Amino acid sequence: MRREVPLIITGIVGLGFVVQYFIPHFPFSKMNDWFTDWFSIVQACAIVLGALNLLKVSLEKVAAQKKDWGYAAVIIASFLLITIVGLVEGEGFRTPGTTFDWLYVNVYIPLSATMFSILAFFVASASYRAFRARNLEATLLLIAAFFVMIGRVPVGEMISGFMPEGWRLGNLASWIMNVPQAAGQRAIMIGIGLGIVATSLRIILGIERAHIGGGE
Amino acid sequence: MTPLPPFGVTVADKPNDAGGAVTIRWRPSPDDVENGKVTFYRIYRAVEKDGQPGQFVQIDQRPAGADTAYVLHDGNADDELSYFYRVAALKLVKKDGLVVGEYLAQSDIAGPVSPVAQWFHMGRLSAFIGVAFLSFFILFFISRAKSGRTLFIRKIGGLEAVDEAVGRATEMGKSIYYISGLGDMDNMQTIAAITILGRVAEVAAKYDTYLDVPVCRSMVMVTAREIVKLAYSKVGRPDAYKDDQVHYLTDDQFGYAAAVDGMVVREKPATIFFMGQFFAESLILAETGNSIGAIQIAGTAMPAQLPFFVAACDYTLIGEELFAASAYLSKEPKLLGSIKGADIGKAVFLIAIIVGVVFEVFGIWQFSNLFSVGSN
Amino acid sequence: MDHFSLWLAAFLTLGIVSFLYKDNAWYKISEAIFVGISAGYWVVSLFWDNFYAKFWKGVFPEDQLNEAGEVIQAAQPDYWLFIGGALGLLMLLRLVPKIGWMSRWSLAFIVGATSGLWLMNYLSSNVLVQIQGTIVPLFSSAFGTGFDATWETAVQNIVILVGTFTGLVYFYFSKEHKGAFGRTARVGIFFLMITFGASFGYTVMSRMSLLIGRIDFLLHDWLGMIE
Amino acid sequence: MSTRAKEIIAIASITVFALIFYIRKVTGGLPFEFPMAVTYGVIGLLALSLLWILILTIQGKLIERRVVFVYVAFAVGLPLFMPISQKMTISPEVQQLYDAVLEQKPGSRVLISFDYDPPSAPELQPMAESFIRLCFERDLQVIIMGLWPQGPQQANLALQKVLEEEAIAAKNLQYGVDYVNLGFQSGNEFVIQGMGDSFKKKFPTDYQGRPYDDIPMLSNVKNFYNIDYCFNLSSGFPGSVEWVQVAVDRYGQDMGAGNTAVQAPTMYAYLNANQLNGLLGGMNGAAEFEILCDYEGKGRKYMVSQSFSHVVVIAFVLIGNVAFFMSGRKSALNGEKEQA
Repeated sequence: MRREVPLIITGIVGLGFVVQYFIPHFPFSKMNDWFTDWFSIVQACAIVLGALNLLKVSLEKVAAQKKDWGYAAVIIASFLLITIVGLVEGEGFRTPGTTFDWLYVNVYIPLSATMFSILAFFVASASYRAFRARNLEATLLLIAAFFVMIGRVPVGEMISGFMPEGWRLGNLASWIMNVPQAAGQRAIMIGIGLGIVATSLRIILGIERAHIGGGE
Repeated sequence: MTPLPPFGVTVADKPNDAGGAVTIRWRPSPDDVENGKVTFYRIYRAVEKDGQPGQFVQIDQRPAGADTAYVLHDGNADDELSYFYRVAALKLVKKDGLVVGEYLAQSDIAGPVSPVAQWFHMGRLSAFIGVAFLSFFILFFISRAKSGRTLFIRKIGGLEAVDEAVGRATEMGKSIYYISGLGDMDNMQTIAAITILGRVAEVAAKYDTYLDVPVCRSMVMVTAREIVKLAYSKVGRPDAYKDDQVHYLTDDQFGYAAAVDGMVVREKPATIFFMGQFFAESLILAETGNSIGAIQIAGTAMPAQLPFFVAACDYTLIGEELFAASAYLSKEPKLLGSIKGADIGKAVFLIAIIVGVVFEVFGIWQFSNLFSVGSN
Repeated sequence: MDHFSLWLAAFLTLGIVSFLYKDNAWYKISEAIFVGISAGYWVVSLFWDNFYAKFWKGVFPEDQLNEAGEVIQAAQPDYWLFIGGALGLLMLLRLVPKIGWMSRWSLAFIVGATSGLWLMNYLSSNVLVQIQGTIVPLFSSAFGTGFDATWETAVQNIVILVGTFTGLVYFYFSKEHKGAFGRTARVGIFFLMITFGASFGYTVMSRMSLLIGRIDFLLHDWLGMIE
Repeated sequence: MSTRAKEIIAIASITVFALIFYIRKVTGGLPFEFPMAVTYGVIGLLALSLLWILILTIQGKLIERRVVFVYVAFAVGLPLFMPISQKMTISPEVQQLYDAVLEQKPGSRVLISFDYDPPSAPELQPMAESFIRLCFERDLQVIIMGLWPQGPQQANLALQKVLEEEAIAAKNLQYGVDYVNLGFQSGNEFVIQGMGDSFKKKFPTDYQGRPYDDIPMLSNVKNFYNIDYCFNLSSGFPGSVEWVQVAVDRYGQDMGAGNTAVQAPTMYAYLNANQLNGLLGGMNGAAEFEILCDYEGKGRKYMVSQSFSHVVVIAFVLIGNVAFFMSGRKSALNGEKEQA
């Protein structure tokens, strides 16, 4: 029961969602919409499990006074603060002027925007270290990156301003993006498509069954 | 002042849909020229009653200016009813930005028509043939593999290195991190990543190396626990598995990245796996892992993130390799059979591209239409 | 923004940036706040957006009233949502150790539906449409015009064809990359490398602009040093 | 000195430094701008220090990542003080988008989906502003929505900014008649899918809770068939890819997109296959579009910093390679890991 039922569910549901693609008639026309709704409901339920796990792990740290337990306490406090505020403030929690919105604008946004922006530094250090013309492949990678970088900024136009129209660095960058880049991208996309088809079929047929805790 | 009406109004059920839609076509009014009299077309609809149109009601208004023909889909129709339509050319007279006059010219009435739902989307016949044919090859090779024939699969660098990477962590007495990306369980990349996690967990359990799986989706946490637990018991070490090996941090992209970064620099794992769907956090994570000297194996089908993994990781699975990985690592004939099947599909598509291009060069276009996919 | 919120935002911004120097207390505090706040943010969002707005309001909708308080549209509860509710409930059974395995049903459903949906969507959008896009008359400027393309267009078409073809050969798993086949796959790798290089180069720009945005916050919004 | 003490001193000195400037700002101090001479001096200094890094690297001393970090910070920060501007050429895909909008007759309906959040705002916000402004200028009706929860908030910020502008304010545009913000809906690509059937089902009310049927401009809008042009601003998933797969491939919608530079390369494949008819990629696309629309936005201002930072990254790539070859291709630089 514990293994077979999930396998059968996966198979039947999977097949159903393949079939709906070809049938415009009700109820198949609605399956897509239903699944979205259902999935988002399951997501909302499941996050309870995650949140409880976060709290449990942090509380254990605080209780055992492990190294850095103070930070675990900060996690708990800030989690409870925003959750309680958001749940109390009700449906309109996002409206400007609410406490939730204040926390969002002054705590959440600066944190996530900054975390995102430190990528700029990592991009620079990765280029300094990793882009070496070690072999033919690495050289091609480097050259393509180089021309696109320089061609996409006005500096590139300045340097190559003497070249005839259509041969400047900006055009070269566009050409690389539109032609060889697009070709490589297309090969990757087709490959991914076929990989997904094969994986989906394995799952629907029940050959790949790890996700439901089933082995051989 | 009144423009000439549009003509040639035809109505028909919109094909390949769930019903409820009618397609209306008309040809432009002779006055619909540049700077001409017509500014808009108004479309009117009436419900059929005893074979005659009832009251006409405006259902839409479209700007004029198309070259040869207009098409409009009325998606508000009821399958139970029949409808009549007509289209009017409209001239608006404006003064100081305000409309001061409207001149309408009605077309002939077209109809009646009743929308119908279809049971098969004819425009998707090619997709149907495609999926049937791919499934056939995949099933064929799976069954062949079952009967015991060996299938050759070329070496995939990143996957050959899994044992070595786990072994290194064991030697150093450090842990392994497995990062399954930002996707949730409604994402095939995540599902692929989770199955790979199963194989990695087996190796880790065998070597008795601590495997830490910080996740950012609750459902992934639930699934990953099932899988890691199963892997541990498969190699006979169910006692070594602890639920908190797989733990949730936050659903937030950068909150998750900040937390994992902190964990990486504090605990300095020897090996880090990045498998699944990644976005901008890929380089934040991979560079931080690189800075502590960890061996890193990455795999994703996100084309935009691949270059970062290539730059900062030791091995990278590119696109399709991620989906082939679980089969490759399991070495199970049935799973390998599916890769072989997809490969045959690939070969056929490769041949089709060449044949198609040759046809096109000589002006035969029907072939490439075999690959067109109908829209709704 | 008032003084306190500006300083708070600046404090957290610099806290995260300090990680670049090395792991330190300032970063650890910012990180802990970030984890707590963001986890809570998602709990609240999912509760109101998904559970309340989708499920609750869908199953127990209210009649739509006009200003006079008359019903213009009677509520139509959507009972299909109960299936979603049931799947969610099954998921929550994880909390009860003895019957926690029942959450697999819900996972099985989700994984099955995802497989079915992705199978068809990717087959059509990623495979069929892209293959159709690759099949072009190499030497004509518009379809059916024979061999009148400029040499640039012809080169472009040929490069795209060769790149897509050889790139796909690289992804062919069931044959050793040796001989002519291996050389073709190698050309495919070259194209993949150009692709990676180009998208890396393109990305650099995006990453830098994020930093510009943050520096603009610190220097303009906070300290008023720049215009 | 203990680590803790060092950390406290560092934080304290940053605070003092910030306080000085903050008080200066609050008491009405004006922003700084370098005179031209200083500008050239700063550029010279930046170049000299790059040379120094090159020499160090050739000598086999791989500079620490933190030096790279400091360098990047200066290269991005200092140009914001400089009074210079740049010449730019317009890429064809940007021009294409602009033309596509121009082709729309006054009164056509444009759907704009805001699928991003504040971290991507530096790139996408300028695009949003100039695109909305162009629509208003051309008397197009604008319908706004978002697949990301924070998208519609970003839209409101852009609207606010555009509506304040004199030329636009003079048009006296009405909410609900000329533009509307439908708000956020969860469900990713399936929202788009559902919209193919009915907008109203996916967005029963607008951003402020006003019922769909109460909004005059939506009275004739049932689904994609009533939309003339679709524009999507996206920084990830769900975003342009999903819009193309569903709205374009399934419903035949005409569509253009504005993307972060990271996403843009993926979109070129769609641009080539004519699934998209216009694309703004990254800050560059934003700045070019601003030029086409003749709009003074942040895009062009940020472009100077952008150029500097590019030069720095390119310089680092070059330095790495020059050193790699001069040291006989086998120095410590040989792609080995550096510990930092």
